[in-house]
Amino acid sequence: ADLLIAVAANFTDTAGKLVAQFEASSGHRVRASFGSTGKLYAQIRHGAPFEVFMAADSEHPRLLEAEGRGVATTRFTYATGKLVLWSRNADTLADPLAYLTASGPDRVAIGNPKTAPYGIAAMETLAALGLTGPISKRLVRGDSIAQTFQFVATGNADAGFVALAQVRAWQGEPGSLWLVPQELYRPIRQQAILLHKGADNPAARAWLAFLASPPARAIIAKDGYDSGQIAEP
Amino acid sequence: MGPEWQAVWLTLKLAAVTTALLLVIGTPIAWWLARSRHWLRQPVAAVVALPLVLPPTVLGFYLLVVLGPDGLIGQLTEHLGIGLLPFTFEGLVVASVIYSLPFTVQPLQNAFAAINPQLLEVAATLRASPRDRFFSVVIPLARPGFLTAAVLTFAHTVGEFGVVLMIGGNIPGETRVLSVAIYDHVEALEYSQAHWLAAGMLAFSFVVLVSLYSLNSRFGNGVVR
Amino acid sequence: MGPEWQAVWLTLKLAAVTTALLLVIGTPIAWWLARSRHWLRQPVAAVVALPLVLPPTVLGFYLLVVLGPDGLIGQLTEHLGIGLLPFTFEGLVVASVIYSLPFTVQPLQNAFAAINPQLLEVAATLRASPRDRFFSVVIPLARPGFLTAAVLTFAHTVGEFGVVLMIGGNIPGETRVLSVAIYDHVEALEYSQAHWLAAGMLAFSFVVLVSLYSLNSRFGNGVVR
Amino acid sequence: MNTAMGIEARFQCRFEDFALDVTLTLPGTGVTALFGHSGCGKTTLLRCMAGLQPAQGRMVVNGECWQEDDFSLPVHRRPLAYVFQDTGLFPHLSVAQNLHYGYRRIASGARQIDFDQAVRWLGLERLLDRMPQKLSGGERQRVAIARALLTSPRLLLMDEPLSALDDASKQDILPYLERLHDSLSIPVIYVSHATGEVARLADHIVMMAAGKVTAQGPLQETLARTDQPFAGEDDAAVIVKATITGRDDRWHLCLAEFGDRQIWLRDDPRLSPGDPIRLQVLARDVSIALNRHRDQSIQNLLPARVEEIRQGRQPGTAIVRLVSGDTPFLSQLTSRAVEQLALSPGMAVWLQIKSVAIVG
Amino acid sequence: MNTAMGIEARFQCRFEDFALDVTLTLPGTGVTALFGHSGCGKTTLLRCMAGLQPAQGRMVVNGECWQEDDFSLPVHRRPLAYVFQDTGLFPHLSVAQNLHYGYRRIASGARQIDFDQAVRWLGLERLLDRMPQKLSGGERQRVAIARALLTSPRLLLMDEPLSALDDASKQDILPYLERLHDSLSIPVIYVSHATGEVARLADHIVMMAAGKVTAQGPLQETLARTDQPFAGEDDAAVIVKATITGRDDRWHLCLAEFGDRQIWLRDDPRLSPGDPIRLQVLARDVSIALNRHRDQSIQNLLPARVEEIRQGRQPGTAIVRLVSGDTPFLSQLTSRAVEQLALSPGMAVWLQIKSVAIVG
Ligand SMILES: Nc1ncnc2c1ncn2[C@@H]1O[C@H](COP(=O)(O)OP(=O)(O)OP(=O)(O)O)[C@@H](O)[C@H]1O
Ligand SMILES: Nc1ncnc2c1ncn2[C@@H]1O[C@H](COP(=O)(O)OP(=O)(O)OP(=O)(O)O)[C@@H](O)[C@H]1O
Ligand code: MOO
Ligand SMILES: [Mg+2]
Ligand SMILES: [Mg+2]
Repeated sequence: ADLLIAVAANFTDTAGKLVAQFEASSGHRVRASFGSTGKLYAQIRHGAPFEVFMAADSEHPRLLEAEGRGVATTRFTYATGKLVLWSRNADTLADPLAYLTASGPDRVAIGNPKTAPYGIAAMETLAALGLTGPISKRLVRGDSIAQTFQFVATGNADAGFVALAQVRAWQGEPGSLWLVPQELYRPIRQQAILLHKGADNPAARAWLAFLASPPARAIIAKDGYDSGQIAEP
Repeated sequence: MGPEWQAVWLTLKLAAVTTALLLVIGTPIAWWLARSRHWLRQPVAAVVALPLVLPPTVLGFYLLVVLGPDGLIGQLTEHLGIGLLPFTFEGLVVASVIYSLPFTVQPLQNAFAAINPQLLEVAATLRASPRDRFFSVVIPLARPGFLTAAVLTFAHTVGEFGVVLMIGGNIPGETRVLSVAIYDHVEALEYSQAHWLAAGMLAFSFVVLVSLYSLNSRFGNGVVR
Repeated sequence: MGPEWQAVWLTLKLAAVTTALLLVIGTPIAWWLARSRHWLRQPVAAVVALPLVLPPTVLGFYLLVVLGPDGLIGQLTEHLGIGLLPFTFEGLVVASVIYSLPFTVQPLQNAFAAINPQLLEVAATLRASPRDRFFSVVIPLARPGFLTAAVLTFAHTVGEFGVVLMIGGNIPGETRVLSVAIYDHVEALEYSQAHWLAAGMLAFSFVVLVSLYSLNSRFGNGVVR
Repeated sequence: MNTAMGIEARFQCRFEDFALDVTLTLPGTGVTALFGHSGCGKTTLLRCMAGLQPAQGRMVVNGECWQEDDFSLPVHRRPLAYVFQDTGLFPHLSVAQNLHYGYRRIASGARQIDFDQAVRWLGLERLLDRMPQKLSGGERQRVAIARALLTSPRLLLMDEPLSALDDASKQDILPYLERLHDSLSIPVIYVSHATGEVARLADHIVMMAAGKVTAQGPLQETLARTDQPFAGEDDAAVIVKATITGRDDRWHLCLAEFGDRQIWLRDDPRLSPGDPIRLQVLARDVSIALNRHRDQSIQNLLPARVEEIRQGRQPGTAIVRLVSGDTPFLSQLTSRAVEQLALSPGMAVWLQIKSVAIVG
Repeated sequence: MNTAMGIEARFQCRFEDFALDVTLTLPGTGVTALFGHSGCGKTTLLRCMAGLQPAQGRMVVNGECWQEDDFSLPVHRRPLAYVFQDTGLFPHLSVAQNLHYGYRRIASGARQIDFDQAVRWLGLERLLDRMPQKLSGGERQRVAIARALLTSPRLLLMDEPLSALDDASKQDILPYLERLHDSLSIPVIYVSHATGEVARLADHIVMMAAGKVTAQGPLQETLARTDQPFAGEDDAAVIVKATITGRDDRWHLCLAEFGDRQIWLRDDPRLSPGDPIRLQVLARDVSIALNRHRDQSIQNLLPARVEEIRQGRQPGTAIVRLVSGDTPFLSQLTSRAVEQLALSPGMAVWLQIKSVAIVG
């Protein structure tokens, strides 16, 4: 059967690989609509024909479940994002904390905490380090985590809080990287949920099952996500 | 048809349908705005320009609300058996028409206003009815305005993005137009694909525009006014 | 000043500066396009329209590349000691100027083309130099075109979003304009704030547009052409 | 002509500082000349008749009502043609397309004038492919006239249609307008400042001043009224309706008869014996002698009786009204001549009319 | 006048099926009339002179070179004024603003004509606040003339400036143009179809046909040439320069003398004894008698000698050239009259000239 899924933009690349694998093994056909989590959520609320939603956070799927648009008990974390501070420049992040504390004119990119879950994580990290005030003048905000990455990739920002998955996918010079310790931010649980439109579509359930299957989790892990716990309190 | 070609095809279809519809809808509005002395003239002109002021995603959001199942128009279309417009090609057309309206109306309005009213009087004495005068005098004389309107509308629909993404939902083969496809590539860090698509789009548009303009000035030789 | 007011102020400033600059830059381009018989005319006209075709975020991406430290213009501005343009107000202005160019040039070009060339000859015999003729004959007769150009440019800059988001980096008080602020609210599900801001923006724009149009038709009484 | 024939026009309209208020009854055939100073309302009146200028009033053309009370036929339904003062050619159409514009909007059965004919009459053969911007002033006027004629109108309104034409071009076009007048019997309302044109074409005259009609009537009567200055005294003239009775091929002259009088005029190959003809005799071309002097170049000497002597508008001039047979003539003289010849009403004199001074 | 005075104009340019090729030497003062059929290139020639129409050639005005080889003064640097055939009023400016447009671009020291004066001359007082769209055709022409005069030009180009005006309005304006001519001595090049206007204003004549000059010269000589049809034979005329020598207040006449001949003309209060004056005598107003007949209304009888008799262009007509004293005259007659009177060169005759036929 045909399946229409909504996927958070940061997962575009990985989702493509998963779909290919799934289609080959199951015979179902999957079409994916990419967008920012907030936009996809608004669309689902207003009648979008999506059958599965793969968000970049756990908040939006939880809301959908509470509103009755998602099928209860189908929500699970399909990936856990890992926040990194990345720079194109090889020595910038030799000492990441010193770099963040310094009051240079250079720009640090983060995702917009209003719209991008990785932005929230970045702000939590800065708060945990006690840098919210000093660094605020250096921050530029990308609308999505992809845009944040572009700021750094084009050299307009010296460094930025992006997703590990993005750095993995990056084909340019490796630069320098700081894997932000998990204690500094709440885990970025990217959750999926079966939507009512897809409740009766066997392909939808098959897809969700596939996401939790080892081959899928291998792909997800390879792209830089923790394939994390499956259940969620 | 590969997904990229699907997007190209969808984009051209959307832009062509939108442009055609808007020329049909915009022409009478522009004519009325150019000629009427009604007190509602200025307010209507302002309303026509308003879609420009809202950020596309925001406009898209409100269209989603209005056209969706809880919205007034959404309930109307459902009641009429048309179904809901968002996430369909028809929905994209409706959104693009609203969003691009000023690009059609403004150039036409100016072109109409610039026509010497005496020529319409002359045409009337030569037995041309108001409708006939419109087609035989106004439209040919406003040709540069029509060209500008069509170019701006078409190009803007091709490049338009926020509204389309919101109302269309980026569904491959149905509502994923080229601009969204390029966006997807950029989001997925597939920069080289994005470059190719963008370059192709630019080259194609350039060729189309140059031919259009040349055609216009070829035919336009006589019209100096 | 609260963050929303900052965004309002920044938006108005950006739109006003962009519109003013574009009228200055766009007028000679439009005049050349309207009057020249040069073979480059059609290609240049097409290039002017091209920014329309690219989705704003994509255009923004390329601008980011060109204006950034690896880009040609970026290296130039750094070399000149201006520094890099992205994430500055000046950068927003540059991006908006490029993005809104067709909205200024196209209406002006049509307005110029519609001017009876004999009137320029008459002015010449009355001792008006080419510059003088331009200011005393062309500009007054092209007034509706200037109005349209200014309205489209201003409104489009206000509503413009993708490019601004990309080049501006959403820095409160520096590059966070109203459209971005509304967008943030929508994305963050803060619908009521979004509604308020959008409604205020629409109401304000409506009032401004109606007054502008009324003013134009007041002064325009005499000009029928 | 039945009782419904004729044109009734009554209009009232006003601009800031101008008011039109006219009531006219014009013949349903022939040419009516509309005269008056610049700004007196001639164009405005034509526009009212065409329905282009909204006005209170009434307009009935040969029994068809075009306007009355609340009713007003839209312009394009009025079977009229209008030659505008400033031609109004369509800039986007070539000359041929301009001509076709009205022509093809007429049912082919209703066409009274052939396309090629009109082109020939107005000498437009070489201009058909030209765009209007590339025409000279006179060429534009000719195209506008041809375009109007091609709609085979039932009323023709012409606003100074020949003003940009030199005499020779006028001489080429006027015969066609005359023919139009003779063969199609379309009523024509003709605004012109050129008294020569009017005398040649018009049957009826309307004089306007400041939005009002000051005089109207048949050409002959109106012109022969010594109290009604005909657009300047130097152009005072009478029109004589005569019949061709003979020809002198050797001298290229022909003889025209009116009443029992005869007059020589320049021959015209189109004329043949029996043809009716209109002669314009300008008052300034008529001199008076007490005797018949044959030893002079003036060929036409007619016995006449002085009817009335009036002071001219210019000091030192006089307008004398005479009758030869039944036909009235005007002569413009100096007052000194009147005194020297001791002219007085009733006196018998000889009119001296230069034959070459007779037109048409 | 020094050697540099005068206007030299030589132009070559071509359109698809028209070519202009003229060489002119015109006096540096006075009015030159440009005549010719519609489409013969009059407007094109004026445009070349103004620098509006790019052309090969040379243009020197009273010693100032405006164009030569590769050099061409831009239009706005040429101190000329141009009254366009179709007025070209600025639609966005009121009448007053149109008038001011050129006026305020002239250094106030260089202004030779006062704003109010021009308004008065052309009767525009009531129209100053009006927009051009709301003017009648004749009103528009008057505004265009005033606007041109207000630039105090050193060369005035006028393309049928009075075509939309009735005779009375022309009579009102012509004296001012004459005064301009007399007091400012600006050279004027004047395109007109109205021979009366030309005879009254012009000193010099240029005849054009199909883009070429067919004749040029001083008015008097050119008009008296029997081979050079002056825009149609009916308008053939001579100009006589005379001096006022006396007045007859009773008859409102005045006496003008040229050579040892005298002629009566209609009085004009502006004239006083000793004034030089120009008289136009139309060939058609001159008749010939073998004897002097005093019992007729024609007042001016002059002895003359026949110089030359030519066949007229129209069959049956003749143009006779005569000399009275030193002054040439033309008379248009029928061939029959030539035969009847047995006119031949050298013969002594009497010219009969109607005094009222004399203008100017
Ligand atoms: N739209 C208008 N608004 C105000 N006044 C007008 C308008 N149109 C014409 N007039 C005035 O009305 C009067 C009559 O104008 P009209 O054009 O009928 O004159 P006309 O007799 O045709 O003159 P002409 O021989 O100069 O063409 C003029 O005084 C003119 O100034
Ligand atoms: N732009 C042009 N292109 C081609 N031919 C032209 C152009 N302008 C004028 N002509 C032709 O050149 C000739 C001369 O035109 P011009 O306007 O000089 O005539 P004119 O003597 O002023 O005539 P009129 O008395 O009718 O105004 C005409 O035959 C006209 O058709
Ligand atoms: O994938 Mo997101 O929701 O744009 O960070
Ligand atoms: Mg008029
Ligand atoms: Mg001309």
